[in-house]
Amino acid sequence: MAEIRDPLMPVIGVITDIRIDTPDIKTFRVVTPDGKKAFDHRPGQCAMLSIPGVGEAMFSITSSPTNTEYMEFSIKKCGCVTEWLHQAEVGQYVTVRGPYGNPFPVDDVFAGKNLLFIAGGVGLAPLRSVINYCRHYRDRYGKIDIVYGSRSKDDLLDYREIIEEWATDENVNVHLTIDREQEGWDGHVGFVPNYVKELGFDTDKVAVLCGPPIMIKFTLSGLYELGFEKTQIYTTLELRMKCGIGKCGRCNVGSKYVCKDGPVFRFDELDELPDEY
Amino acid sequence: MYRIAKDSINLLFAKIAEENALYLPVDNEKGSSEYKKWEDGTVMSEKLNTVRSPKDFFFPQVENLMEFKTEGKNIQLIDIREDSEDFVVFGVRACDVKSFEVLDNVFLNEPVDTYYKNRREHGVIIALACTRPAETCFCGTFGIDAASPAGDISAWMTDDTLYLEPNTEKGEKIIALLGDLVTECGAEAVEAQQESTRRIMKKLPLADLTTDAFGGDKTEEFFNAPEWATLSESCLGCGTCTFVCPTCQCYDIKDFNTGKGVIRYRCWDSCMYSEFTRMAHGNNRLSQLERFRQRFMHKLVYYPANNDGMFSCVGCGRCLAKCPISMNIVKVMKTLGGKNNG
Amino acid sequence: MQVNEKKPLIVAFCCNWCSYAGADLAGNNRLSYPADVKIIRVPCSCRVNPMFVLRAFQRGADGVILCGCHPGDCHYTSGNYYTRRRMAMLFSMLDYLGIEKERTRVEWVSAAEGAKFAATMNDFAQTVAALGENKRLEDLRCKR
Amino acid sequence: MQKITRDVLVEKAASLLENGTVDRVLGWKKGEFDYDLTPAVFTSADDLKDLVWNDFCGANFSKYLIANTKKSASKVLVFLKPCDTYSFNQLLTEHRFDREKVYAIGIPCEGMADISKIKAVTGDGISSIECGEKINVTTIYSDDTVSFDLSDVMAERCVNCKSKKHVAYDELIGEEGDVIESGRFDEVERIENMTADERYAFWQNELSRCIRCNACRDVCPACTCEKCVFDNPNHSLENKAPATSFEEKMFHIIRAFHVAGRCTDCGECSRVCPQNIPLHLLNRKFIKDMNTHYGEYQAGAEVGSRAPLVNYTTEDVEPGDVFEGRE
Repeated sequence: MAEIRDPLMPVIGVITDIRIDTPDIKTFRVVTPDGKKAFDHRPGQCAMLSIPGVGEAMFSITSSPTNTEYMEFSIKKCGCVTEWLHQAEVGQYVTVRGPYGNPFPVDDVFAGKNLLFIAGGVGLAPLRSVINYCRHYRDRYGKIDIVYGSRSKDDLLDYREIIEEWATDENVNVHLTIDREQEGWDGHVGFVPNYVKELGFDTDKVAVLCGPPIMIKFTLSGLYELGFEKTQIYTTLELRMKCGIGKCGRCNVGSKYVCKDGPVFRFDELDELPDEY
Repeated sequence: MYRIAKDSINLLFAKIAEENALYLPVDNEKGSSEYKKWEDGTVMSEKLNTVRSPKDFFFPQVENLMEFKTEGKNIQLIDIREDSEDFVVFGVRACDVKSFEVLDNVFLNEPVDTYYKNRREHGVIIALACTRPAETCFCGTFGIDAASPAGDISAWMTDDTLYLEPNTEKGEKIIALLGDLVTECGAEAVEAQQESTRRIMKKLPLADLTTDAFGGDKTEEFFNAPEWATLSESCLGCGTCTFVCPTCQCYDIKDFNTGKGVIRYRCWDSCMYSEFTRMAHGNNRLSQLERFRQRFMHKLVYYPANNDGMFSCVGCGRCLAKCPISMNIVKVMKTLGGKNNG
Repeated sequence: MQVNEKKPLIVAFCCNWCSYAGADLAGNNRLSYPADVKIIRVPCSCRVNPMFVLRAFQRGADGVILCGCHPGDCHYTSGNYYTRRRMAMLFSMLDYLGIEKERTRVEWVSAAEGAKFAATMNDFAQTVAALGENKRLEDLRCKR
Repeated sequence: MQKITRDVLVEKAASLLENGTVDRVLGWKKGEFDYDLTPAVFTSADDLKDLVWNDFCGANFSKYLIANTKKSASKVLVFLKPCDTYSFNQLLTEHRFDREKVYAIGIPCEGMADISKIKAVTGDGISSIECGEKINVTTIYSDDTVSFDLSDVMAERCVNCKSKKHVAYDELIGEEGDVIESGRFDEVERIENMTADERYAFWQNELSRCIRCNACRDVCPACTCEKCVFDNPNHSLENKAPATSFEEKMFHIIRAFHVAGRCTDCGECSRVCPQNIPLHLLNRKFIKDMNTHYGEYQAGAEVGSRAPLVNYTTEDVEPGDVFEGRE
């Protein structure tokens, strides 16, 4: 009995670093107590983090799979578990299980293509692992464009990494925008969907979208205007999840379970699902 | 096929109980029956079926998964899984036997749920053929023959005799355990009973109900059907249908702080409940219409899409009998799929 | 945790204005009452929701006692009058379910009645001890 | 048998829909069998062909008024049995719906039948039930018809009916009845007179069958909280399953307590319980206690009355004295 690990059984993790990204987002670094990475994952996959007695919740793994030392989770304060995590300190034990879901098709569909990443707010979290994965295997991909927007410059996630690493990479173009004018910001001001249209990308790319539903909706129509097809655009979904293995029924939309069959979907696949996500 | 006289059935129960925990339906004072552990003197119910389905045996309403001890910032995980007892469930009806198959498709699919698997491996099902189906029965709709139940052993009870036919290795083992208590016999009496039951099944009010209109490819056809509004109009949003249903398998995982540690347990949950899909960020099924639709779409469309057309309903009729407002899958099938053709 | 020779655990909900001060006075006057009486201070006895009482039993209490200002003396004018009705109904219901009625009690203790507080607690602890462990409103998960 | 016929109700509903007084009618809709009626909304004269009024119209529509008055552009027609009118008033007392948006028709009720009592005699396999002078039942297993008097198979709550009087309506069909001496507390007294051990065993046995489906709560016209405390994940009390015998008890004690003083004793909780737990005996215990100690009070008898638990006198009984005269 005991030798078979149950998929619901987590491993113990310990928080070794907490980075304050924005006023409501912190990034947590998690390893096992003996200092190892808890498990391998693919870009876009998720993991269940929990604090016994507080609850368990699904988060995307924001660190790249190429990072073999630890995992990172960028977490926005918005519910019980996240609020608890935000007041946790370095050295706090948590439990973690995963990886769950299907990753982005980085090794087949994305290979050799130009990539366009579009994110809003904490929506950058799931894309960060893909972006860094693609940066790591730079020669496997074409040009990379990143459009990232947030409410204000203080709400930009991973700002330092974006400026210092991503923006300085050859063949990576970073386009940042914030919603409203702000002192000390001389970059673009405006919502992501409009910015994407302004930038006017060629359709020779695969686009990956993540952000609040309203942003997704308008960015999508912007991409269609630019001539993108649904089959070129990917996103990652978020729904209530408990088991993470497609059994508890919570994230069931149509015949799909977001935790198992998602969270990465291509927009033409989403079209086949009932509009309930 | 084997036989034992009906008035010796207690000897059979006692023999099985020697090596297994034996559960069977027993009448309660409220006029319904429920599964109870057999002990000397327990009388088996003559009722058609229990209010609670036997899914509890493999997927109990509440099940502790693991424990945590916390001390300061440290957390210790304790695996509390134990080997299940060997048990035998006697008197499971054909519909409920089929429901285990529905549950197997969920829990035994990769990644395998070891809690469920453990119980499944240690459980032996002795299925009992029906002779007096109720008006709420419609197992035939799902291709189930009430007169010929599956299970590890199929059993038939006539006025004076119990007939047993092992179907699996586990079943053979039980027969071997029974030894001299049972004697080999022909199947004539069983066949006669089957014929009679099947005749009755044809007379049931829901005998003509079919699933022809439903299946895995019907999402588009039914999802936006206007009928959902009227069907769900008076749904209370309670979980009766879900909890008496032998195939409903949604669950919640929760933590209970005992003061000395944390028990992580899982319990049945219902897609009919308002907070089933509630997240910190919002809820993707806000109205009862959406939640009601989810339950039936799952049974009639989504589940078949993932399981080679098998429906997630076995026609046991419990929801027909127990829904506080008498709204049920039959009414849904008839409304959406046309009067006779579900 | 020691299971053998278990002393009864008693939860006492005390209103901030009278009974908690009464408990204080009992302490100041060196009046002894059992250490297994765990006092929970509440702003007013009417703050005590029936669920508080049940939860105390779930978490291992063997007896639950509510102390508030004497009727008429409530700091909030009428809070304890509501308490009186609520607890009368709740206790009657618990009794109806077969839970020993001696396990629950309401006592009015003013800030000046340190002696009464100690006497009440001693008496209640004795009564509960005589009943033994709370079995009928226990949650086995909390007892391991 | 019921004193008025279905046709009277349909005619009435049709004319009120026709002249625009109401745009929604709440009524019982025919089911698959003759006893499984579903509460439904009828919006046209054509719909009304499925409206049923017989001995199985147990459902109380008062709670449905909360949602339906919000959906209605004019008024909602609701048929109220005497016991339903108490719930109706109680909901008005709590300002749960707009009285102006309701057209209430009081209809007399002779009590409702309980299908399980019929099945206890006939067995399963019912093929037809005719409600007339007698309730005539046929099954697929016999060519004979079994006839019942309504009184023989009456639902438990109706056996102890407290009132045949309508306390609220815009229009009354049929004759008005009276509040009746029902003996509804007899069973409560019987339990009270048991020893503590017997009472404990009794309730332990009953409540252990609870599957926490919440049907009792969701059907209850007094349980109208937007968010129930037992559903609130931010509350440590949220529990979805009776994990231990404690939780079974806690749920039912707290639920009964939450509706104490507001429960009109309509009996819907016991009617819908899939496990036949006599939940009304918990509510009645509170009603009886409140009557004994704080004076006779019937929730819903009039709009705006003050329930005993939100009231007090300086002379109230002490909590320790409620047991007086009991073992």
